[in-house]
Amino acid sequence: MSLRIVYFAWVRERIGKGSEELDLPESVTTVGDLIAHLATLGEEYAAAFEVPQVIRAAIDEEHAEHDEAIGSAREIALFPPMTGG
Amino acid sequence: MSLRIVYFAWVRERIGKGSEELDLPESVTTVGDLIAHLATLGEEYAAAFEVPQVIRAAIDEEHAEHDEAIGSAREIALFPPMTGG
Amino acid sequence: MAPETAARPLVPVSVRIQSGDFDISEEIGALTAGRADIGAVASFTGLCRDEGGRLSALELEHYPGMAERAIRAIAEQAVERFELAGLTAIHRYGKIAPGGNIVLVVTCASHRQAAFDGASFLMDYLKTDAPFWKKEHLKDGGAGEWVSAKDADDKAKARWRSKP
Amino acid sequence: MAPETAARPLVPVSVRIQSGDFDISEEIGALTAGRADIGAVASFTGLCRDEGGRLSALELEHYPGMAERAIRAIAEQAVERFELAGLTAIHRYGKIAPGGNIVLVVTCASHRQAAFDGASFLMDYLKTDAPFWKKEHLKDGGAGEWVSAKDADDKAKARWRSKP
Repeated sequence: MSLRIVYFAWVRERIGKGSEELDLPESVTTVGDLIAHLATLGEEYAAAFEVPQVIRAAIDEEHAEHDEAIGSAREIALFPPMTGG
Repeated sequence: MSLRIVYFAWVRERIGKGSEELDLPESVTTVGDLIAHLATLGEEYAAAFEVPQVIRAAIDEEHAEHDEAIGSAREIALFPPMTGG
Repeated sequence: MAPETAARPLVPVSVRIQSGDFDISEEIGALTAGRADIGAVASFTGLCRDEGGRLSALELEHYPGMAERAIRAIAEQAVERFELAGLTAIHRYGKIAPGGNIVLVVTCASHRQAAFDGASFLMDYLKTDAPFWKKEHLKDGGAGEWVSAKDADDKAKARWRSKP
Repeated sequence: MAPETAARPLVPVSVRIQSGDFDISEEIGALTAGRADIGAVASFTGLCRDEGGRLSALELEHYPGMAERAIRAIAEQAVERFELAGLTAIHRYGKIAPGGNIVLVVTCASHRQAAFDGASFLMDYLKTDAPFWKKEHLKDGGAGEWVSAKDADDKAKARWRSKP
Protein backbone atom coordinates (compact mmCIF):
# COMPACT_ATOMS: atom_id res chain seq x y z
CA MET A 1 0.00 0.00 0.00
CA SER A 2 1.25 3.49 -0.91
CA LEU A 3 0.61 6.50 1.26
CA ARG A 4 1.44 10.20 1.25
CA ILE A 5 3.23 11.25 4.42
CA VAL A 6 3.73 14.94 5.34
CA TYR A 7 6.06 16.37 7.97
CA PHE A 8 6.08 19.71 9.77
CA ALA A 9 8.39 21.83 11.92
CA TRP A 10 11.39 20.02 13.40
CA VAL A 11 10.15 16.64 12.17
CA ARG A 12 10.35 18.03 8.62
CA GLU A 13 13.73 19.64 9.28
CA ARG A 14 15.29 16.46 10.71
CA ILE A 15 14.02 14.26 7.88
CA GLY A 16 15.00 16.87 5.34
CA LYS A 17 11.77 16.87 3.33
CA GLY A 18 8.21 18.06 3.70
CA SER A 19 6.45 15.08 2.18
CA GLU A 20 6.92 11.76 0.42
CA GLU A 21 5.00 8.81 -1.02
CA LEU A 22 5.87 5.55 0.71
CA ASP A 23 5.06 1.89 0.19
CA LEU A 24 4.41 0.41 3.60
CA PRO A 25 4.83 -3.21 4.73
CA GLU A 26 1.55 -4.96 5.58
CA SER A 27 2.56 -5.12 9.23
CA VAL A 28 2.03 -1.33 9.51
CA THR A 29 -1.62 -0.89 10.50
CA THR A 30 -1.67 1.99 13.03
CA VAL A 31 -0.13 5.45 13.33
CA GLY A 32 2.22 4.04 15.99
CA ASP A 33 3.34 1.26 13.63
CA LEU A 34 4.04 3.86 10.96
CA ILE A 35 6.20 5.96 13.28
CA ALA A 36 8.15 2.86 14.39
CA HIS A 37 8.63 1.82 10.76
CA LEU A 38 9.80 5.29 9.67
CA ALA A 39 12.34 5.39 12.51
CA THR A 40 14.15 2.45 10.83
CA LEU A 41 14.58 4.17 7.45
CA GLY A 42 17.82 5.96 8.26
CA GLU A 43 19.64 8.28 10.62
CA GLU A 44 17.54 11.34 9.78
CA TYR A 45 14.32 9.41 10.43
CA ALA A 46 15.73 7.95 13.64
CA ALA A 47 16.50 11.53 14.79
CA ALA A 48 13.01 12.78 13.90
CA PHE A 49 11.27 9.94 15.74
CA GLU A 50 13.74 9.57 18.63
CA VAL A 51 10.96 10.15 21.20
CA PRO A 52 7.89 8.68 19.49
CA GLN A 53 5.44 9.65 22.22
CA VAL A 54 5.88 13.40 21.55
CA ILE A 55 4.91 13.00 17.89
CA ARG A 56 1.39 14.13 16.99
CA ALA A 57 -0.42 12.80 13.95
CA ALA A 58 -3.30 13.60 11.64
CA ILE A 59 -5.05 11.21 9.25
CA ASP A 60 -6.52 13.04 6.26
CA GLU A 61 -6.31 16.35 8.17
CA GLU A 62 -8.01 15.09 11.35
CA HIS A 63 -6.12 14.63 14.64
CA ALA A 64 -5.38 10.94 15.31
CA GLU A 65 -4.01 8.98 18.27
CA HIS A 66 -1.08 6.55 17.88
CA ASP A 67 -3.35 3.50 18.21
CA GLU A 68 -5.65 4.67 15.44
CA ALA A 69 -5.81 2.47 12.32
CA ILE A 70 -4.42 3.93 9.11
CA GLY A 71 -7.12 2.13 7.11
CA SER A 72 -7.65 3.67 3.72
CA ALA A 73 -6.07 7.03 4.58
CA ARG A 74 -4.72 9.09 1.69
CA GLU A 75 -2.46 11.38 3.75
CA ILE A 76 -0.87 11.08 7.15
CA ALA A 77 0.83 14.05 8.83
CA LEU A 78 3.44 13.72 11.58
CA PHE A 79 4.55 16.73 13.59
CA PRO A 80 5.58 18.08 17.02
CA PRO A 81 3.01 19.44 19.50
CA MET A 82 1.41 22.54 18.00
CA THR A 83 2.44 26.04 19.10
CA GLY A 84 0.12 28.37 17.22
CA GLY A 85 -2.10 31.09 18.57
CA MET B 1 -24.69 73.72 57.40
CA SER B 2 -25.21 74.13 53.64
CA LEU B 3 -24.52 71.32 51.20
CA ARG B 4 -24.74 70.75 47.47
CA ILE B 5 -26.92 67.73 46.64
CA VAL B 6 -27.00 66.24 43.13
CA TYR B 7 -29.53 63.78 41.74
CA PHE B 8 -29.37 61.41 38.77
CA ALA B 9 -31.67 59.27 36.62
CA TRP B 10 -35.15 58.66 38.07
CA VAL B 11 -34.23 60.30 41.38
CA ARG B 12 -33.52 63.49 39.41
CA GLU B 13 -36.70 63.08 37.32
CA ARG B 14 -38.97 62.55 40.34
CA ILE B 15 -37.54 65.49 42.26
CA GLY B 16 -37.62 67.62 39.12
CA LYS B 17 -34.12 69.07 39.42
CA GLY B 18 -30.54 67.93 39.00
CA SER B 19 -29.01 69.70 41.97
CA GLU B 20 -29.66 72.10 44.79
CA GLU B 21 -28.01 73.76 47.79
CA LEU B 22 -29.68 72.84 51.05
CA ASP B 23 -29.37 73.93 54.66
CA LEU B 24 -29.61 70.80 56.77
CA PRO B 25 -30.80 70.45 60.38
CA GLU B 26 -28.05 69.47 62.82
CA SER B 27 -29.72 66.10 63.36
CA VAL B 28 -28.67 65.04 59.85
CA THR B 29 -25.26 63.43 60.26
CA THR B 30 -25.24 60.41 57.91
CA VAL B 31 -26.24 59.70 54.32
CA GLY B 32 -29.23 57.75 55.67
CA ASP B 33 -30.31 60.75 57.78
CA LEU B 34 -30.06 62.95 54.69
CA ILE B 35 -32.28 60.63 52.62
CA ALA B 36 -34.87 60.45 55.44
CA HIS B 37 -34.80 64.24 55.77
CA LEU B 38 -35.20 64.84 52.03
CA ALA B 39 -38.17 62.44 51.91
CA THR B 40 -40.07 64.91 54.15
CA LEU B 41 -39.58 67.91 51.86
CA GLY B 42 -42.60 67.29 49.65
CA GLU B 43 -44.45 64.86 47.42
CA GLU B 44 -41.77 64.78 44.71
CA TYR B 45 -39.07 64.00 47.31
CA ALA B 46 -41.26 61.39 48.96
CA ALA B 47 -41.66 59.71 45.55
CA ALA B 48 -37.91 59.79 44.86
CA PHE B 49 -37.03 58.29 48.24
CA GLU B 50 -40.02 55.96 48.57
CA VAL B 51 -37.71 52.92 48.94
CA PRO B 52 -34.65 54.37 50.69
CA GLN B 53 -32.65 51.13 50.63
CA VAL B 54 -32.35 51.16 46.82
CA ILE B 55 -30.80 54.63 46.80
CA ARG B 56 -27.04 54.75 46.23
CA ALA B 57 -24.90 57.65 47.36
CA ALA B 58 -21.57 59.29 46.76
CA ILE B 59 -19.80 61.77 49.03
CA ASP B 60 -17.53 64.11 47.07
CA GLU B 61 -17.56 61.66 44.10
CA GLU B 62 -16.72 58.56 46.16
CA HIS B 63 -19.23 55.75 46.78
CA ALA B 64 -20.66 55.92 50.33
CA GLU B 65 -22.87 53.63 52.44
CA HIS B 66 -25.99 54.94 54.16
CA ASP B 67 -24.34 54.84 57.58
CA GLU B 68 -21.40 56.95 56.45
CA ALA B 69 -21.01 60.36 58.11
CA ILE B 70 -21.51 63.39 55.91
CA GLY B 71 -18.81 65.25 57.84
CA SER B 72 -17.43 68.19 55.90
CA ALA B 73 -18.60 66.96 52.49
CA ARG B 74 -19.03 69.57 49.78
CA GLU B 75 -21.25 67.50 47.49
CA ILE B 76 -23.50 64.51 48.03
CA ALA B 77 -24.98 62.59 45.11
CA LEU B 78 -28.08 60.38 45.37
CA PHE B 79 -29.05 58.03 42.57
CA PRO B 80 -30.49 54.61 41.64
CA PRO B 81 -28.25 51.55 41.19
CA MET B 82 -25.93 52.15 38.25
CA THR B 83 -26.59 50.59 34.85
CA GLY B 84 -23.63 51.61 32.73
CA GLY B 85 -21.31 49.41 30.71
CA MET C 1 18.76 60.68 36.53
CA ALA C 2 15.07 60.46 37.40
CA PRO C 3 14.42 58.52 40.60
CA GLU C 4 12.66 55.18 40.26
CA THR C 5 9.28 55.43 41.93
CA ALA C 6 8.22 51.81 41.46
CA ALA C 7 9.72 48.44 40.63
CA ARG C 8 7.41 48.05 37.62
CA PRO C 9 7.58 50.34 34.61
CA LEU C 10 4.87 52.94 34.22
CA VAL C 11 1.80 51.29 32.72
CA PRO C 12 -0.27 53.49 30.39
CA VAL C 13 -3.84 53.75 31.69
CA SER C 14 -6.23 55.90 29.70
CA VAL C 15 -9.81 56.55 30.81
CA ARG C 16 -12.17 58.73 28.76
CA ILE C 17 -15.81 59.73 29.14
CA GLN C 18 -17.06 61.12 25.84
CA SER C 19 -20.19 61.56 23.73
CA GLY C 20 -18.41 60.71 20.45
CA ASP C 21 -17.67 57.29 19.03
CA PHE C 22 -14.31 55.45 19.20
CA ASP C 23 -12.28 53.29 16.83
CA ILE C 24 -11.05 50.03 18.33
CA SER C 25 -8.06 49.57 16.02
CA GLU C 26 -6.88 53.08 16.81
CA GLU C 27 -7.20 52.52 20.56
CA ILE C 28 -5.32 49.21 20.39
CA GLY C 29 -2.66 50.80 18.17
CA ALA C 30 -2.15 53.62 20.67
CA LEU C 31 -1.43 51.07 23.42
CA THR C 32 0.79 48.69 21.44
CA ALA C 33 2.71 51.00 19.07
CA GLY C 34 6.47 50.70 19.47
CA ARG C 35 6.25 47.93 22.08
CA ALA C 36 7.56 44.38 21.71
CA ASP C 37 6.68 43.10 25.19
CA ILE C 38 2.92 42.79 24.60
CA GLY C 39 1.85 39.32 23.50
CA ALA C 40 -1.86 39.60 24.17
CA VAL C 41 -4.54 42.25 23.66
CA ALA C 42 -8.13 41.69 24.71
CA SER C 43 -10.93 44.10 23.93
CA PHE C 44 -14.54 44.32 24.92
CA THR C 45 -17.13 46.52 23.22
CA GLY C 46 -20.60 46.97 24.64
CA LEU C 47 -23.23 47.96 22.06
CA CYS C 48 -26.81 49.22 22.17
CA ARG C 49 -29.32 46.44 21.44
CA ASP C 50 -32.84 47.19 20.15
CA GLU C 51 -34.35 44.50 22.44
CA GLY C 52 -36.25 42.71 19.72
CA GLY C 53 -37.10 45.88 17.82
CA ARG C 54 -38.58 47.65 20.84
CA LEU C 55 -35.97 50.42 21.27
CA SER C 56 -35.10 53.40 19.11
CA ALA C 57 -32.20 54.40 21.37
CA LEU C 58 -30.64 54.25 24.80
CA GLU C 59 -29.84 57.51 26.54
CA LEU C 60 -26.91 57.41 28.91
CA GLU C 61 -26.83 59.84 31.82
CA HIS C 62 -23.63 60.11 33.87
CA TYR C 63 -22.13 61.91 36.84
CA PRO C 64 -19.33 63.96 35.31
CA GLY C 65 -16.13 63.88 37.32
CA MET C 66 -17.11 60.86 39.36
CA ALA C 67 -17.56 58.75 36.19
CA GLU C 68 -13.94 59.20 35.17
CA ARG C 69 -12.71 58.88 38.76
CA ALA C 70 -14.64 55.64 39.39
CA ILE C 71 -13.53 53.96 36.16
CA ARG C 72 -9.93 55.02 36.71
CA ALA C 73 -9.99 53.49 40.20
CA ILE C 74 -11.25 50.17 38.78
CA ALA C 75 -8.76 50.34 35.90
CA GLU C 76 -5.85 50.80 38.28
CA GLN C 77 -6.99 47.82 40.35
CA ALA C 78 -7.15 45.73 37.17
CA VAL C 79 -3.63 46.78 36.10
CA GLU C 80 -2.25 45.90 39.53
CA ARG C 81 -4.11 42.62 39.99
CA PHE C 82 -3.51 41.16 36.52
CA GLU C 83 -0.11 42.80 35.87
CA LEU C 84 -1.37 44.46 32.74
CA ALA C 85 0.99 46.24 30.36
CA GLY C 86 -1.59 48.83 29.30
CA LEU C 87 -5.29 49.61 29.56
CA THR C 88 -7.78 51.90 27.86
CA ALA C 89 -11.40 52.36 28.92
CA ILE C 90 -13.86 54.61 27.11
CA HIS C 91 -17.48 55.13 28.17
CA ARG C 92 -19.86 57.15 26.03
CA TYR C 93 -22.82 59.23 27.23
CA GLY C 94 -25.83 60.72 25.47
CA LYS C 95 -28.26 59.11 23.01
CA ILE C 96 -26.99 55.96 21.30
CA ALA C 97 -28.92 54.15 18.56
CA PRO C 98 -29.14 50.34 18.31
CA GLY C 99 -25.89 48.95 16.93
CA GLY C 100 -23.93 51.91 18.32
CA ASN C 101 -20.97 51.60 20.68
CA ILE C 102 -21.47 52.31 24.39
CA VAL C 103 -18.28 51.20 26.09
CA LEU C 104 -14.80 49.96 25.18
CA VAL C 105 -12.17 48.25 27.29
CA VAL C 106 -8.76 47.28 25.91
CA THR C 107 -6.21 45.39 28.01
CA CYS C 108 -2.63 44.48 27.11
CA ALA C 109 -0.49 41.84 28.79
CA SER C 110 2.34 39.42 28.11
CA HIS C 111 -0.02 36.45 28.10
CA ARG C 112 -3.63 35.87 27.13
CA GLN C 113 -5.22 34.92 30.46
CA ALA C 114 -4.21 38.19 32.12
CA ALA C 115 -5.57 40.21 29.20
CA PHE C 116 -8.91 38.35 29.23
CA ASP C 117 -9.25 38.48 33.02
CA GLY C 118 -8.34 42.17 33.19
CA ALA C 119 -10.99 43.12 30.62
CA SER C 120 -13.64 40.89 32.20
CA PHE C 121 -12.90 42.19 35.74
CA LEU C 122 -13.04 45.81 34.55
CA MET C 123 -16.39 45.30 32.81
CA ASP C 124 -17.91 43.53 35.83
CA TYR C 125 -16.88 46.32 38.22
CA LEU C 126 -17.74 49.08 35.78
CA LYS C 127 -21.31 47.73 35.44
CA THR C 128 -22.02 48.15 39.15
CA ASP C 129 -19.63 50.93 40.22
CA ALA C 130 -19.45 53.50 37.41
CA PRO C 131 -22.08 56.26 37.75
CA PHE C 132 -23.99 55.79 34.48
CA TRP C 133 -27.71 55.21 34.00
CA LYS C 134 -29.50 54.02 30.89
CA LYS C 135 -32.94 55.20 29.82
CA GLU C 136 -34.84 53.47 27.05
CA HIS C 137 -36.34 55.38 24.13
CA LEU C 138 -39.11 53.37 22.48
CA LYS C 139 -39.60 52.91 18.76
CA ASP C 140 -43.35 53.54 19.08
CA GLY C 141 -42.57 56.96 20.58
CA GLY C 142 -43.87 55.99 24.04
CA ALA C 143 -42.03 57.07 27.17
CA GLY C 144 -39.23 54.64 27.97
CA GLU C 145 -38.19 53.22 31.32
CA TRP C 146 -34.92 53.53 33.16
CA VAL C 147 -33.05 50.25 32.80
CA SER C 148 -33.04 48.28 36.07
CA ALA C 149 -29.82 47.08 37.63
CA LYS C 150 -29.45 43.31 37.37
CA ASP C 151 -28.74 40.89 40.19
CA ALA C 152 -26.59 39.03 37.63
CA ASP C 153 -24.27 42.04 37.52
CA ASP C 154 -23.79 42.02 41.29
CA LYS C 155 -23.02 38.30 41.09
CA ALA C 156 -20.59 38.81 38.22
CA LYS C 157 -18.72 41.33 40.36
CA ALA C 158 -18.81 39.14 43.46
CA ARG C 159 -17.02 36.23 41.77
CA TRP C 160 -13.78 38.25 41.64
CA ARG C 161 -13.70 38.33 45.44
CA SER C 162 -13.17 34.59 45.77
CA LYS C 163 -10.52 34.36 43.05
CA PRO C 164 -6.79 34.57 43.78
CA MET D 1 -39.42 29.06 0.62
CA ALA D 2 -36.10 27.73 1.82
CA PRO D 3 -36.45 24.96 4.39
CA GLU D 4 -35.33 25.71 7.95
CA THR D 5 -32.37 23.53 8.79
CA ALA D 6 -31.99 24.62 12.43
CA ALA D 7 -34.01 26.31 15.15
CA ARG D 8 -31.37 29.03 15.56
CA PRO D 9 -30.68 31.59 12.84
CA LEU D 10 -27.55 31.11 10.77
CA VAL D 11 -24.58 32.42 12.72
CA PRO D 12 -21.79 33.96 10.61
CA VAL D 13 -18.52 32.09 11.25
CA SER D 14 -15.51 33.22 9.28
CA VAL D 15 -12.12 31.46 9.51
CA ARG D 16 -9.12 32.65 7.52
CA ILE D 17 -5.51 31.52 7.29
CA GLN D 18 -3.46 34.24 5.66
CA SER D 19 0.04 35.72 5.48
CA GLY D 20 -1.20 39.33 5.43
CA ASP D 21 -2.20 41.49 8.38
CA PHE D 22 -5.75 42.20 9.56
CA ASP D 23 -7.63 45.23 10.89
CA ILE D 24 -9.62 44.62 14.07
CA SER D 25 -12.17 47.42 13.57
CA GLU D 26 -12.91 46.14 10.06
CA GLU D 27 -13.39 42.59 11.28
CA ILE D 28 -15.69 43.68 14.10
CA GLY D 29 -17.60 45.94 11.71
CA ALA D 30 -18.13 43.05 9.28
CA LEU D 31 -19.73 41.00 12.06
CA THR D 32 -21.89 43.72 13.63
CA ALA D 33 -22.95 45.87 10.65
CA GLY D 34 -26.71 46.13 10.29
CA ARG D 35 -27.43 44.11 13.42
CA ALA D 36 -29.20 45.34 16.54
CA ASP D 37 -29.18 42.08 18.52
CA ILE D 38 -25.48 42.13 19.45
CA GLY D 39 -24.78 43.70 22.83
CA ALA D 40 -21.24 42.42 23.37
CA VAL D 41 -18.14 41.99 21.23
CA ALA D 42 -14.95 40.50 22.61
CA SER D 43 -11.71 40.34 20.69
CA PHE D 44 -8.35 38.77 21.30
CA THR D 45 -5.20 39.59 19.40
CA GLY D 46 -2.00 37.59 19.83
CA LEU D 47 1.16 39.50 18.96
CA CYS D 48 4.80 38.56 18.41
CA ARG D 49 6.94 39.41 21.46
CA ASP D 50 10.71 39.96 21.18
CA GLU D 51 11.33 38.02 24.45
CA GLY D 52 13.40 40.71 26.11
CA GLY D 53 15.08 41.80 22.86
CA ARG D 54 16.24 38.30 21.91
CA LEU D 55 14.06 37.75 18.82
CA SER D 56 14.08 39.42 15.41
CA ALA D 57 11.00 37.48 14.29
CA LEU D 58 8.81 34.44 14.70
CA GLU D 59 8.23 32.26 11.66
CA LEU D 60 4.91 30.44 11.60
CA GLU D 61 4.67 27.18 9.70
CA HIS D 62 1.24 25.63 9.17
CA TYR D 63 -0.48 22.63 7.61
CA PRO D 64 -2.60 24.17 4.86
CA GLY D 65 -6.08 22.72 4.66
CA MET D 66 -5.99 21.20 8.09
CA ALA D 67 -5.28 24.59 9.70
CA GLU D 68 -8.53 26.06 8.44
CA ARG D 69 -10.45 22.86 9.09
CA ALA D 70 -9.21 22.55 12.70
CA ILE D 71 -9.94 26.18 13.59
CA ARG D 72 -13.37 26.01 11.96
CA ALA D 73 -14.21 22.92 14.03
CA ILE D 74 -13.23 24.73 17.27
CA ALA D 75 -15.08 27.88 16.15
CA GLU D 76 -18.28 25.95 15.56
CA GLN D 77 -18.03 24.34 18.98
CA ALA D 78 -17.61 27.80 20.52
CA VAL D 79 -20.65 29.19 18.68
CA GLU D 80 -22.78 26.25 19.81
CA ARG D 81 -21.57 26.15 23.41
CA PHE D 82 -21.73 29.89 24.16
CA GLU D 83 -24.65 30.73 21.84
CA LEU D 84 -22.58 33.25 19.96
CA ALA D 85 -24.16 35.57 17.40
CA GLY D 86 -21.04 35.70 15.20
CA LEU D 87 -17.37 34.71 15.19
CA THR D 88 -14.28 35.53 13.16
CA ALA D 89 -10.90 33.84 13.56
CA ILE D 90 -7.82 34.77 11.57
CA HIS D 91 -4.43 33.09 11.92
CA ARG D 92 -1.40 34.39 10.05
CA TYR D 93 1.57 32.37 8.79
CA GLY D 94 5.05 33.31 7.62
CA LYS D 95 7.60 35.61 9.24
CA ILE D 96 6.21 38.07 11.77
CA ALA D 97 8.31 40.77 13.46
CA PRO D 98 7.97 41.72 17.15
CA GLY D 99 4.87 43.83 17.65
CA GLY D 100 3.18 42.22 14.64
CA ASN D 101 -0.19 40.48 14.78
CA ILE D 102 -0.30 36.66 14.79
CA VAL D 103 -3.88 35.73 15.54
CA LEU D 104 -7.27 37.40 15.94
CA VAL D 105 -10.48 36.10 17.43
CA VAL D 106 -13.68 38.16 17.51
CA THR D 107 -16.85 36.89 19.20
CA CYS D 108 -20.29 38.51 19.27
CA ALA D 109 -23.09 37.72 21.69
CA SER D 110 -26.11 39.28 23.37
CA HIS D 111 -24.29 39.49 26.71
CA ARG D 112 -20.70 39.97 27.80
CA GLN D 113 -19.91 36.69 29.55
CA ALA D 114 -20.70 34.61 26.46
CA ALA D 115 -18.52 36.84 24.29
CA PHE D 116 -15.57 36.63 26.73
CA ASP D 117 -15.94 32.88 27.27
CA GLY D 118 -16.26 32.15 23.56
CA ALA D 119 -13.06 34.04 22.72
CA SER D 120 -11.14 32.52 25.63
CA PHE D 121 -12.31 28.97 24.80
CA LEU D 122 -11.39 29.40 21.14
CA MET D 123 -7.90 30.65 21.99
CA ASP D 124 -7.27 27.82 24.47
CA TYR D 125 -8.25 25.13 21.96
CA LEU D 126 -6.55 26.83 19.06
CA LYS D 127 -3.23 26.85 20.98
CA THR D 128 -3.17 23.07 21.29
CA ASP D 129 -5.26 21.87 18.32
CA ALA D 130 -4.51 24.12 15.35
CA PRO D 131 -1.57 22.86 13.23
CA PHE D 132 0.79 25.81 13.51
CA TRP D 133 4.41 25.80 14.69
CA LYS D 134 6.53 28.77 15.68
CA LYS D 135 10.25 29.02 14.99
CA GLU D 136 12.34 31.75 16.57
CA HIS D 137 14.65 33.98 14.54
CA LEU D 138 17.32 35.53 16.74
CA LYS D 139 18.42 39.15 16.67
CA ASP D 140 22.09 38.13 16.81
CA GLY D 141 21.60 36.14 13.60
CA GLY D 142 22.06 32.76 15.32
CA ALA D 143 19.86 29.83 14.42
CA GLY D 144 16.62 29.95 16.41
CA GLU D 145 14.76 27.14 18.14
CA TRP D 146 11.30 25.81 17.53
CA VAL D 147 9.04 27.08 20.31
CA SER D 148 8.13 24.27 22.73
CA ALA D 149 4.53 23.48 23.54
CA LYS D 150 3.61 24.53 27.07
CA ASP D 151 2.00 22.37 29.75
CA ALA D 152 0.12 25.53 30.73
CA ASP D 153 -1.65 25.45 27.37
CA ASP D 154 -2.84 21.88 27.89
CA LYS D 155 -4.12 22.89 31.33
CA ALA D 156 -5.85 25.96 29.91
CA LYS D 157 -7.67 23.71 27.46
CA ALA D 158 -8.52 21.11 30.10
CA ARG D 159 -10.37 23.59 32.33
CA TRP D 160 -13.19 23.85 29.73
CA ARG D 161 -13.97 20.15 30.21
CA SER D 162 -15.15 20.59 33.80
CA LYS D 163 -17.23 23.70 33.09
CA PRO D 164 -20.94 23.55 32.26
